[in-house]
Amino acid sequence: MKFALFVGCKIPSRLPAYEISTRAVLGRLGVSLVDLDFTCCGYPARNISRDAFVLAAARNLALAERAGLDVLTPCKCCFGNLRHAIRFLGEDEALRSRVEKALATEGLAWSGHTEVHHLLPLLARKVGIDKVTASVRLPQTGMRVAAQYGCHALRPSNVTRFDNPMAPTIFEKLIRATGAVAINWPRRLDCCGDPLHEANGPLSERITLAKLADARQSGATTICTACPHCHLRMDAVLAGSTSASAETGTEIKTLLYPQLLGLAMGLAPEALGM
Amino acid sequence: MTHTRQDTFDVAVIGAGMAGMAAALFAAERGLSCIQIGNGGGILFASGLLDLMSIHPLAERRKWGFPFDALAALALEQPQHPLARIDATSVRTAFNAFVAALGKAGLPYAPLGKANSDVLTSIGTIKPTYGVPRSMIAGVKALAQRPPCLFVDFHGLREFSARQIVSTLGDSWPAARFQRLQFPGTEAVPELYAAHLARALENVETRARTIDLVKPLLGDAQAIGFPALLGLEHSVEVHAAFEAGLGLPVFEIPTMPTSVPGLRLLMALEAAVATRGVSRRHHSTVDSIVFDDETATIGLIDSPGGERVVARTVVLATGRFMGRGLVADRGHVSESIIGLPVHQPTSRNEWHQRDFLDPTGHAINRAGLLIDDSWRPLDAAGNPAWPHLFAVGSILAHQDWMRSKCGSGLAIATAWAAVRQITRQLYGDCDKAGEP
Amino acid sequence: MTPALFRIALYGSLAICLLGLLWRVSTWFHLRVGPDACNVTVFQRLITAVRGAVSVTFSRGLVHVLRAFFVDVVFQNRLFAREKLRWLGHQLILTGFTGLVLVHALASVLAGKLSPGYQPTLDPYMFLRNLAGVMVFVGIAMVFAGRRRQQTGFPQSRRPIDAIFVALLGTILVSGFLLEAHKIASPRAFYRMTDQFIGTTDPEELKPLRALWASEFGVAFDDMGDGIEPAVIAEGRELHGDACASCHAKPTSAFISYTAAKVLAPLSGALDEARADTWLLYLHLFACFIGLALLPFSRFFHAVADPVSLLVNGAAREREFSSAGRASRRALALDACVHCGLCDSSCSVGPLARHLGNPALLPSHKIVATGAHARRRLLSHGIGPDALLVSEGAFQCTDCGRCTTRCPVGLDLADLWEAGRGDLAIAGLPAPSQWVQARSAFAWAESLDSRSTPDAPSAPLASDRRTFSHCVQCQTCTNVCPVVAHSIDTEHGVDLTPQKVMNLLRLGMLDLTLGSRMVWDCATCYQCQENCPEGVRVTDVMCELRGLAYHRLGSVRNPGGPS
Amino acid sequence: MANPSRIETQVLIIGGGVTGTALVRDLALRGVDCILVEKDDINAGASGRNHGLLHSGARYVAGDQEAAVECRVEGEILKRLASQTIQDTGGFFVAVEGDDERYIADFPSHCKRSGILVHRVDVAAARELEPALSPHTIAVFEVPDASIDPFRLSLESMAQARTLGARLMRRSRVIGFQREGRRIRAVQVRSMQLGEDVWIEAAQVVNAAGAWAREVALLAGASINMTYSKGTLLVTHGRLAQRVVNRLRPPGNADIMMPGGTVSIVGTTSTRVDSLDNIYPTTAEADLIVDEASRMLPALQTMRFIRAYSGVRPLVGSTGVADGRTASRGFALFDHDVDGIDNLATITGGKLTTCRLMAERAADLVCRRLGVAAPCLTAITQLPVAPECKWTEPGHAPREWMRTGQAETLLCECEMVSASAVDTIYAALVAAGDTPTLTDIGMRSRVGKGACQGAFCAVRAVAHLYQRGDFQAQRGLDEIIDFFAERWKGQHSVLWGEQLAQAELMEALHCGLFGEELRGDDMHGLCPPALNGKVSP
Repeated sequence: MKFALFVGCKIPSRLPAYEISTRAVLGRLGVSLVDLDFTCCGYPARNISRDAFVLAAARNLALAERAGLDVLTPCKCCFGNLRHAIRFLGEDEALRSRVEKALATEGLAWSGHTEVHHLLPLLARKVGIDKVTASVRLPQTGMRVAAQYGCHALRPSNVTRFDNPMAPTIFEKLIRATGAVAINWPRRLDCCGDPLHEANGPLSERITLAKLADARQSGATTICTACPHCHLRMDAVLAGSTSASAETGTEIKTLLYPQLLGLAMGLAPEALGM
Repeated sequence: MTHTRQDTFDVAVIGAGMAGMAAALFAAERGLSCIQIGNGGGILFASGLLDLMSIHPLAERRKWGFPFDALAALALEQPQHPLARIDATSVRTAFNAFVAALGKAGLPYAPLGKANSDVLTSIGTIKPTYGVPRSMIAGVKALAQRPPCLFVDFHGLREFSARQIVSTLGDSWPAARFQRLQFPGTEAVPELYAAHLARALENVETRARTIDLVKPLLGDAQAIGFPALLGLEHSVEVHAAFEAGLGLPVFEIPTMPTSVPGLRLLMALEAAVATRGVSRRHHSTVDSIVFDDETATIGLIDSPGGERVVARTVVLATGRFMGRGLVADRGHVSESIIGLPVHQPTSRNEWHQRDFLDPTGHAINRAGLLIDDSWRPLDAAGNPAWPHLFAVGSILAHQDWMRSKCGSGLAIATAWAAVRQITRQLYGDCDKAGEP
Repeated sequence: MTPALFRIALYGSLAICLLGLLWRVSTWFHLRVGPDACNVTVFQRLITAVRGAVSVTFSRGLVHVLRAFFVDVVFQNRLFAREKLRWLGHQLILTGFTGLVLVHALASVLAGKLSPGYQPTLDPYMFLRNLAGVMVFVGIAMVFAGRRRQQTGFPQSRRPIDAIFVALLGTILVSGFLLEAHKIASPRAFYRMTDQFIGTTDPEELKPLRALWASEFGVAFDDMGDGIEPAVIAEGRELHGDACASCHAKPTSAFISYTAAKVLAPLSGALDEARADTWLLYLHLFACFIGLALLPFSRFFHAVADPVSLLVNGAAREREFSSAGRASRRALALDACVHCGLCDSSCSVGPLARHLGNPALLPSHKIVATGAHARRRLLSHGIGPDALLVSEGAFQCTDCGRCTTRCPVGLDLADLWEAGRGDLAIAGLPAPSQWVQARSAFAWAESLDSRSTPDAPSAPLASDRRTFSHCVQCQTCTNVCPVVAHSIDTEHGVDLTPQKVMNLLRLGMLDLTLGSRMVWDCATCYQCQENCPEGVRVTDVMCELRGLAYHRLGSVRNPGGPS
Repeated sequence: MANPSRIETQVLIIGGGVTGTALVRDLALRGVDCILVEKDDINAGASGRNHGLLHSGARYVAGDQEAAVECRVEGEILKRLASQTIQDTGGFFVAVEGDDERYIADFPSHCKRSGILVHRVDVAAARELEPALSPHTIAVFEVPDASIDPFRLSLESMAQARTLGARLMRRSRVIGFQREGRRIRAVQVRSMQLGEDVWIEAAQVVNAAGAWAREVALLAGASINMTYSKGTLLVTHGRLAQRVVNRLRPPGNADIMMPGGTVSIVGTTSTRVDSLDNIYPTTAEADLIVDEASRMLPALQTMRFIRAYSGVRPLVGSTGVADGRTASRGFALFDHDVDGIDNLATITGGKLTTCRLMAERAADLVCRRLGVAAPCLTAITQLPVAPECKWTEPGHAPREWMRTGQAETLLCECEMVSASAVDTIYAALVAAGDTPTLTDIGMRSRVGKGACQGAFCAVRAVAHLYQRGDFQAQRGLDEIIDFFAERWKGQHSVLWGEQLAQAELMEALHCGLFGEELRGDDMHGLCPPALNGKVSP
């Protein structure tokens, strides 16, 4: 299996450990990754220009197509956004021709065949839970893990085709594959609060805190993430609010899924960016 | 690079209302591989109450205390009614299986007995129903006995007035009192939404604060009614905490859609099918179904690149107009996916009565698909449209579930019967799960 | 040239250069970039810098600084890692320029002291000077070629003074070579020398020497016939050995100048007549002086700022700076940027910049804008179209940090952008979500046409009545909205629920939605869209509304702006 | 009924439509003491069941120049003096392929003759302005049509009259006249709500009962030659165009599309009817309107319709004419002295646009008889804005709600009507001595007029009124049922497509869950007791 790795913007600058750990575990699982000259997935432009956002995404898809590869991204925002762009291109002829014209100025073209995968479904379906389970050397037994699904991968499900958006199981399966306990927590499908951080900080924080409180109340010791936005957001709020943890007295930390898997595979923490 | 899914499923259920969910659930429980297409819109509008049958015949508005008696009467008087095609044992089995699955998914129901229960609604009317969520059962008892009772509501919850309920009940329940409270932390919010409060109550602290608000108001009350918002995903825990905290039976009163019990039902059913390995496709429009001798290929649009699903049998559980299983233009009602013939009044002029509440009901509500004894929809010639195509739920003709109060019963029982038929057809007399 | 004039010009330009350098360096301590920079005084910044320098000098940090000096400054390791061609160009320029300064400009003070027999017309100096000149030339060409290779679709950010400076550099090089070439070929220069060192200018008397210099030293006598006999040349060589050889090597080692002299030979008489040696010298010197004076004001000041910046980075490897330190470092970064454009070519939003037609998204343009804003030039006439483009650029940045990683001089650009956004926000150009929410939805609506409708290309869903015609008013969208759920008042929380936004659109009241908090506070979590039983694409519509709001409210806010 | 109470007044006006309310205002402004009795509610008849089109007059230029000029003049007066009730949308007259070329060619000169500003618009430019226009459009003229809110007009007229001392008796039906020679001595009026009678002794009686004018006149012993023409209109879900769009042809079926604020109103039909009972839109009429109007505006074929309504036009002096449409749209003022009654007049017929003029003529007659010399002031006096009357305007409620900072709850989501709007209306009705119903509130606001047709907002409004203590016992349930009965009349003929799904949801909620159809006469009024025994086969 070979994919073009799309790390997006947040991971290299703010969460390099995610890339490091992703490469480490995929390497172990025989998935090879190719680096292309990708640019922004287009998400930020979605707020100002539909055309610009779709074009930015399409350009990356075109690069992947030129290389003859499907795209794999560990970022759920990039994942959702690239898939959205594909949908919009599919349903809006006029948009598609505008985008094709713009791509042609760079000598690029996209015929619509590039698939975009996120890390988790790739592990669960393409690699397979069994193979993931088989790669585990040091089962993380005793670790009580809350899966943080992340909105842009889960919804809208007809665009992302990630898992059942109402009752997803994929993340818990992958967590259990590492030997850890996947706990059930009511707010596991909720927004992490990150997208409205800039627009409305206090509201964003309330949303994040509600999630964290819920995870704690449900007995989680670790929140497992698979999106840089969720991860950074929860880290930031955890770091900033001692009161939140004081409420229930339990400590909670965040962990990226490939780090959890990597630890279970017996990789050194340093090799996972920890 | 496009990967077209080519797994062949035993069953493809189109529709994710109550009937579609029941079909997927029963299929999975019988060991059939199943894919389910459609979003759970219909269930969102559910009240949480599982009706089986209580009004028959409509014109007489005759209300039945025992649903199976009503079904027996129906079987005699309206043999074309879909529920008249199923024996009582199967209906009972189907209901028990459905309720058990819900209980396992965190949404327990009161044990199913023989009789219907009367449930108080949010506008003060009384609704007869069969399956009552455990969170509402204390209300059934209270309504029957009418002890001193406190009805509580919250500022900003627009659809629910405890005062209205108490006032409407009037002299018939003199010991009923009402109290409006400010939900903790919502002082500056003019409008509140039940689902938000339900989730807020899942937080231990908010829950405790709310209970503390109610405690001083109990007086001589022997039961307390709340709008149905005591928790969403962890409603069992929230309800138990309220009963423990207040020391009295606590019951929920069903509210209008989108109601929390509807959301709970949706979540529980989605979880139930997900844990049973049913593949789900939400918000997918079925573009085409191509039947050949052995399989049906279902084309889905609305997702990037589209998708094809291949299945050996297809269950049409697409509902009526709300679910868009049926669509109507000015002239005709049609079946939306395959274009099956729809049994219907001859002209639009006859679709509806001039009086909305006309006791005989609107003729269009009895329009729908005609089926054979194996739950297969018929083509124009009166033969099964395709040997492996089945139809269940409210899309079927000759029923008026809203007036008969048989919506859930229709969905659950027809789904159960159709899935049994499918299993036999695919795996012979002894089904895959070994059940005869 | 009279020594007096020369001195006046030299010292004058030196003085300007020094004052300029001082002024430029002082900006590192008083230019304010970033809101946190406003909280520290110039004095604090100076103290911090001095304290830092001292503490590094007397600690293990010195090792890092030295390492930075050799690896980053001298070897230009970062550039080497990224662009070999430009690295080579830079190294050529640096070496060549240093060579020119050492063996040519400062020859009399440096080489003359180190090597007593120094003569500019002797090897290896003659050769080295040519070599150095060629290196600078080739280096510049390589740098230009390197820049040309990475087109971003926009012209490079450029100031007139930089063009002038490049022209001066060219003038210096060309005039230098021409002057040398002319001197080689000039009979007049030959006679001036014989007059001075042999005591005669008689052509006949000097015939052997002339024969030698014409055939081997390239002097272009116009009265020398063909067919010079070898015996005469041999005689000339003897004479040369006595009188000239101590000062003059064969000019063939001045490979460029000699070649040029050959080309110029036919004109040398005329050039002699025109006193070319004098004006070429003047040109050369004045170009040098002007260049010297201009240096601090051009982008080539980076030659000073870069090493400082690299050394500072080397000194503080963990990049833990106090706010005073950060403030100075950002000001320094403005000068240290070489405008090489490497950042632009790696910019994650580069394709967006092209599509939006806004170069201000690109780092090299952003740094210019940041500098302009720090120098109070960006908003000197209020919020104009340029400022709005700059603001768009600032807030479209994804903070991917690639520019920082790619920067050959190691500038912490990410920090600069964050600071710049802070400054823009203070100056009235905050992020769109912020400026939209500064007014209430109703206040915005009052300045919009109440009959305005969405336009189909940018808002295909919002403009299509079918998007909402399925809505049955069930409120599911609102019931599952986390943003509504966590709003505890309408002043700081959302003002409209998702359902109300959809209803307003259906009612044809777009104007009331665009400035609403809901539109911008939407977490785009897609709960509403996923849960809508009727398939209304609520979140997709919200995104479209943001785009409409950005442009329409933008043009209300800044009439005549680019929106 | 023993000793019914007696009330005295100078003028009794029968009928609270646009004419009756304009008349009561006119008389009140002249200082005349009046009572207006209305058997149902303000504008319950044809006054509330029309397009709400303030005619420029262009529609009548070819057939009835007098009416055209009247419309133009009256339209200008209303635009000036009652601007709050009017949206000056402008109007297009649009011809499509196959329409009468001659009619098109003559149209501008006809308009000019009637003094109506008209100018031809390039078809492409018109389609740019109104993209919904058919691609088969062949000619477009622009005229100064406007939309008028007849509810607000009548309510504010009545409100002003009331401040000047006039009285309104709603739900009060005239059941008899007491004659004394050639004079009517008293009029017997029965309150439909209380079932009590009163005798009103008035010096002058004006019959402004619209389509019911003949019945009223008969009760008094007078006769009017009058026919009825039923007209049906459809309401779309969302607004289709910015301007009034008229079909450029002799008046026919479904040739007007009105932008009614947040919706569009399309119609009408014209059918002769003999009785005023059972007037509701039929499916055939709905189909006719969709098919015919979609020739101008093709989108109507796929548009969602949320409601239909029918009104009856009273056509006077045209018994011999089969089609109501060619009968005169002009009004008639009958002085019933020919019938032997000196103090009764009937004013009927006419158009919404000319209601003020009709009132002026009737008031002139009444004042002459009363010997009141005060001149008519309605052509020069502004119609004052009444705060409780502004909620009928589509889009006003959301704008007002947002202006005041979204600080209160909305009871109606479709049309975004706030609780305080309902409170204001309720308080105003109570202040006038009424017992407001949900239907009254619906008439005076947009509650129930949106997509859900009351399914959700009726529940919220009732809960709100209980919470305020306004409703007690089972009144809320009765109100909801009455409200739906009223709404349903307009709905069932347009139930296809999405609105059918909406209606299904309404039934699922109100019958499936609330069981309103089971409401019976037992103790709770809920439903008969359950049968608990086995059925015998």
